[in-house]
Amino acid sequence: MSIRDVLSPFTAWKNLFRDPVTIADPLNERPGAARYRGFHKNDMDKCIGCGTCETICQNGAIDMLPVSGVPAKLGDSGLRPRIDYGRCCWCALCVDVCMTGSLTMSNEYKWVESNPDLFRFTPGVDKKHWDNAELGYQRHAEKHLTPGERVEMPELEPAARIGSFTEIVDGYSIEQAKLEADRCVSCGLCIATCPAHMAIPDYIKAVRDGDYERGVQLLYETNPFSQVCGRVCTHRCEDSCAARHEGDPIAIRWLKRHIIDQVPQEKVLELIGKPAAPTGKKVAIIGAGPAGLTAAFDLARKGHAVTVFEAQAAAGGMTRYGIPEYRLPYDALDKDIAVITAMGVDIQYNQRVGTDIAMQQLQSDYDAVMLAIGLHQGRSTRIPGSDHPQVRKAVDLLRQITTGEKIEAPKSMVVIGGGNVAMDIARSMARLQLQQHGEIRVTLTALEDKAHFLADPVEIKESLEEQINILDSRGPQACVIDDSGKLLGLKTWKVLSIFDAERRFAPQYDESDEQIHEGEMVVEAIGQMADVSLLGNELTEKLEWNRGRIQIDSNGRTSENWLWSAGDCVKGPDVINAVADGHRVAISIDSVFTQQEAKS
Amino acid sequence: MKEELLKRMVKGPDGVEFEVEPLRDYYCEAGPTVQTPAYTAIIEKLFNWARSESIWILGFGTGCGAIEMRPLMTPRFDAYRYGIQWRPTPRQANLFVISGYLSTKTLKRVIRSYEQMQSPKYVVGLGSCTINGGMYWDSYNTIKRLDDYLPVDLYIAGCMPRPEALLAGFEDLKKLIRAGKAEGANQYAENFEWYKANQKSVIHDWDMPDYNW
Amino acid sequence: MVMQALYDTLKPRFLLGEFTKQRDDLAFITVEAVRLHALLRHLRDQEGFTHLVLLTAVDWLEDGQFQLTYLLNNRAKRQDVGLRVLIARDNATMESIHDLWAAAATYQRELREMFGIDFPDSPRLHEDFILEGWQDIPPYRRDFDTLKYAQENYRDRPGRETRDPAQHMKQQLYGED
Amino acid sequence: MSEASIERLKSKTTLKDILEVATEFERTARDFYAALAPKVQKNLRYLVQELAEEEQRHYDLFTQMAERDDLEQQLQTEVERPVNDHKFSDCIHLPDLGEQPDDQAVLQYALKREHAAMEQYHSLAQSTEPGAIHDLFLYLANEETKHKNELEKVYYETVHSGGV
Amino acid sequence: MAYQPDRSQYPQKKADGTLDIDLASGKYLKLWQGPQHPGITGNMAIELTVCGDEVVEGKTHVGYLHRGFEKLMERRTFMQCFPIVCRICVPEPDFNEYCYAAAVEELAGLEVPELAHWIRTLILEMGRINSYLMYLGGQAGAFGQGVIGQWTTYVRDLMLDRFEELTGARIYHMFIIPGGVRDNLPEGFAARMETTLQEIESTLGDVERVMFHNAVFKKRAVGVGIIAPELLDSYGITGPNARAAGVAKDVRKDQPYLVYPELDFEAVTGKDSDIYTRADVRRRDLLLSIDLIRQILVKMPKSGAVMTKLPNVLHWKIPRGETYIRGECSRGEYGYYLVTDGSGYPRRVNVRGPSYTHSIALFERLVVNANISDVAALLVSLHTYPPEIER
Repeated sequence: MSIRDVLSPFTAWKNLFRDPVTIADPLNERPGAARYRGFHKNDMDKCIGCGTCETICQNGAIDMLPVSGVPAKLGDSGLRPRIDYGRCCWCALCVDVCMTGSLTMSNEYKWVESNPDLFRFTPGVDKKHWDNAELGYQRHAEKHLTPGERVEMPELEPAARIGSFTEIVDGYSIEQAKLEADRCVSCGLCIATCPAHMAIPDYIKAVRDGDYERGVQLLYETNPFSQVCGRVCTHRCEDSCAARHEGDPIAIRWLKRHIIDQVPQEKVLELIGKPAAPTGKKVAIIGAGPAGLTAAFDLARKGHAVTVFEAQAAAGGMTRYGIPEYRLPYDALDKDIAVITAMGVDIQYNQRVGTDIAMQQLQSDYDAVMLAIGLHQGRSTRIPGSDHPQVRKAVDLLRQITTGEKIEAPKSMVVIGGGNVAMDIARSMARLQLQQHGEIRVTLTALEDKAHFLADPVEIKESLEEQINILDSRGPQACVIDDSGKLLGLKTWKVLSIFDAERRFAPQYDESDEQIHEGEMVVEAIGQMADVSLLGNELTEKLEWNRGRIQIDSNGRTSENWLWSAGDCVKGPDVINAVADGHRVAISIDSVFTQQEAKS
Repeated sequence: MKEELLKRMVKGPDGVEFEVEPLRDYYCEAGPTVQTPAYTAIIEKLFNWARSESIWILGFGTGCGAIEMRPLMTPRFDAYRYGIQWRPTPRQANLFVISGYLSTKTLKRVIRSYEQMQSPKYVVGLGSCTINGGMYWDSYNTIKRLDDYLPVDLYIAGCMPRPEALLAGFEDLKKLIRAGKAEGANQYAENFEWYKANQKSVIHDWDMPDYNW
Repeated sequence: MVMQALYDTLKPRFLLGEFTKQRDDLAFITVEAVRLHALLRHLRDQEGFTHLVLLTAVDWLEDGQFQLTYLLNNRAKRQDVGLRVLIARDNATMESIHDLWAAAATYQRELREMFGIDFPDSPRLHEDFILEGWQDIPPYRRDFDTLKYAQENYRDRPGRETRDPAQHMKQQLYGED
Repeated sequence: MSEASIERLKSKTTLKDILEVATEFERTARDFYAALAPKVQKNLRYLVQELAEEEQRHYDLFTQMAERDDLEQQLQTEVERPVNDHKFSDCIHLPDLGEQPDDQAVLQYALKREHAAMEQYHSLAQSTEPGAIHDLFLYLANEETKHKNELEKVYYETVHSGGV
Repeated sequence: MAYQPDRSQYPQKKADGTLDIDLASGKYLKLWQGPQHPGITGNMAIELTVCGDEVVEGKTHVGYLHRGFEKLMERRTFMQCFPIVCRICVPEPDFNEYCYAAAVEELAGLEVPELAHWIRTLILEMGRINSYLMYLGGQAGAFGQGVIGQWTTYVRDLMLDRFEELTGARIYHMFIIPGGVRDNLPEGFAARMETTLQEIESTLGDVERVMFHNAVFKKRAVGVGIIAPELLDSYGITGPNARAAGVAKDVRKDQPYLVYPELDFEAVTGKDSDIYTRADVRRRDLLLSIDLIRQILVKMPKSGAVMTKLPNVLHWKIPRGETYIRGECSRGEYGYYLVTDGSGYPRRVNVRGPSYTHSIALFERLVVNANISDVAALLVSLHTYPPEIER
């Protein structure tokens, strides 16, 4: 201790001559920093109500509630997060995990209330003065709390697949499937979009848990066509997937396939269990496609005797006769059908109703009849020359390929159409061309521009890989035939625009941009229709119709109380819709039976 | 119950033995009473103005939020210029800032401190924890709603609220006081039984008198 | 490597159990309760593990066991070793080590209060430590449900409700199905 | 429609004549669809019935038009015969769609008719001076265009559904 | 002249080793400090038994801030635990974030980008500065020197401004997230940090002149509260408390983590192990932190990833395992013991805060025979934060 220790403290006096450090107006002069995690904001237009913010909140601070003016719609639950500031800790995990980036934070931080109940508020709905704050916390671009990239599906290389009808897609390995399933946030937005309302988040969880048996049980609750839908479902659920906003949607379809791939057929049968005791009721189903067989499966499990009349030699409908083997191998389809027949469903093959057996007879012999005949007639453009014998319809050709009929592949050909059927026939014929001629010369012309193709993007990508020459925005005008009557190709005009303001078809052509695409064969793949001639004139007149299709109620029942109808023939083409319809019809028929029992 | 709180015989310095029963002998068991304005409206207004301009905070940082009171006591934010200061003892304080979560163990001390404060007195709850449990909503050891146990005049949102937010809260409290709406102490007296029952339902070792000012 | 060598040396003498290398400078060794005290003394006095980093417990409810973890640090060699001792969960009792490290008494007091593990002869073991007036089972035990306790003892602010997006969409979009 | 009325359209013509021919155009179409409706399968009947209704609407429109006072003085105005009115007049011929035409055939026929009518009125509008008559033709052209567009959409939606 | 107390009146020890204190004898008085803050130590209580103005026995009472973190974490997913851990220590929360994140990353097998390591180190050193500034104010305050606290709290607030612009919050930063850190440094951060560091250095100069070269402070702090070096191991003493006793215990040097191997520094030590030396070690350690921050800002990469790819955190499962992660916080060794069982939730988390041993076993030993007026200063000199004791 020295004299210095006595004097040194007095240096503090120098602060007398210093400017004060006090903030003059701390209430207004201190905005939060640019990254400040202040009060929440929510962009109502971007929010999809997936509730992931609620899931991650460790404080249970977030509730998902409906708000007026935001109806539920596909891909948007209509719910919006309400935050309890009696729970929040401003950690911003909700902002980080937000699938759409709608939830952010302002840099505002002052909020005083006497009434504590006012601290529950719905950002974006309850107007706050910080709603338009420019500064505040936003998610860092790199930071993803859920992985955005889909696990690539392993598939055959174009060179390896192109010469044969071997299935292209390998299916996920267990590790790959787990990784893909891990990406799911289990919000359940997809369920409403799936026509069959499959328990998608639950079966994806089964994949995560490796509990494939539970997965199979969940699949069969809503869909007996797991092999089929696991491969060729139109997977519109993936359009509603919350992960879509963050990156790729979850590969829901592939995960479904993965589940069914993991469980042996005998185990599947064991998991489904035996059908109920016979009820004595008889049901006739016309058409062994997805709709008919789904209903057959459901009804058979309830103990009803089901007979399915199928015009072709094998079951599956369009899934067999329309979808090429490289997308859906026949043995996979056979597995699904085997489970259905194992429930006691009797399928009568090569029985064409209307020809081999009359509708009236079905009406009198069975307690209920279901019509699920699909769309097996191809539409024609009816442009000049379209009646030439080398102008063919895609569905007819595909059917021939399936039945194994010998098809002389033309050396060059043109396909009209931009849907999946067009891709199917183009790729199938390309395979035949390669087998028969050693080279591929297939031109595909579509009305739509590439952005609006009806076909699945993957189909387009794979078609291009398989050397299909895809020309978009071409309107077919005539099939060109030379004087000797030989088909030379297809004449098209450039399509300037395809849709009107209401997004309805209204093609505008540029007649000056005319092309002739060379082809010994022209295949029309522009659309299909149902062949309802089996109904006969009398029944056709009796039935109520709705714009060309049999009129049905929400349960699939027609105006005739003994007849139900479902699937493509009443709803248009879509396998998962057909399955959903099949369920509805089965429930309806069964409840009618129950009512009949109750009365008698 | 702690040994020193038990009824026992004590020998005084003069050698005389006598019995003490601390809980009865050392505390007053009379409950709080409602204070009605005893003056004319204009005087009451003047008093309220005076009260609002002398907010004396009990220096008892009950939880995390206390750390943001320190900047207020120091030059940068300098709450003293607003008539706000911190006091070391409840007897000199009229505002209790509950700075966040309250463990049941602290709640017991908070109740004692609050009851020792002189009326009119005010309570401000800081942050989520005082409103609805905050991030300790599922904890076995913290209360979830401060207003179950003490009358709360104001809440300030945040976890934790910044010094500026606290100042905003104190400014709002002044307005309440001036408007004659900060009636927490009277509310406590009026609903004393209810508060006491709530307090006792979570403080399992209640070893103090019901009211001990 | 160093840790493995130490383990190999001590294994026969203290009948050591499983060895788990976590990092180059951290390994865990399972040891029987009766040999713990001697092993600790040996590690402290002979092997340079003079610093008791922590003493805590893990409740393996499913196995009916508590795992006591004694974490020791050898500053000179930059090594940590964690000793795992598994004891029965029922009437859990363990020898006290406050004679080796004075600070251990505090850890043991906490373990007694939060897990209900008894350490006979440990100073002030039965005084309240963190909790006050606690009447339920020790809260760190796995079978103590803190949320349930909180809901039974405290009241949440009313006015909260939530909807499941999938259920809500079902009700709004296809409920009649 | 009589040979004479077609003849009348061939050269310069009056507004009155044009309206008469147009009215006739709509009437024959209406009658044609009305007669066709019971013949087609029940599932397609809605399409033919809708076409008949639409033509009826147009027919009513023209009838009302001819009775309008403000047009009366102008009905005799001479109007240049449009260049492509042969297409229009062609359409007055009734087609042979067979006993049971399908939806595509009916739609194709209807489209062709509406297209011709649209072009006819457009040409007429172009060849008249701005004024009430010009506006009238524009109005008619617009009506037919709307109908044609609507039919086109129905056509594409029915035929070019694109497949699965 | 040294103080020579008359200890003839002292209590005898009973057979079980406890003191035979008969309160009824009138010789002893029970005196409680706390749980209102005694000094800057946070909510804890000291139950003193005094004889005259001398303490014969002291017992530390904790638990006033107990929220049951270790229990709550067992029912939160690995990511949900991230926001709550920082609450375990208010003045220096970042060590919780770092230790927890590092433990999770180790057991989950995640590699953190290099830039994140630098930013983590930067944040930890910034937090250390804040913690020491609070301590200095508290240590001076315990001896009645209120002005030091006024100064240090002001410059601490300047550092909070830097925290705010970097992390988006003042106190609970929630920035060191499992997988990395939340963001890179904002534009112009280094320059503003330099200004702040200079302000702090200038204030520390004032503190040195007014607090350390101060006859009153020296009279009160020199030779008081000596921790004998041989106590270190028995009482689990780490950090400045150990370094002031001449043992260079510093995890940053002993078992380096983050980017400390790339920084140039030596552990700060003292000799005398009294209150004064401990305060001085902390002051010099504070200066070291300022130097380290300068080194970091120069040496760190300027761009790069700050987060590694995480699995979906909503159902993130970590295989069975256990680990211990430690770091050198302003009070000593801070550590997280994490046990996982393959589920989506931690099986057990144990937080080792240095205050645990310092404020209970050690303090209860040091306080015996202390003068009542020195008790608060003694406790402050151990630099304890109660929430890390009871969690």
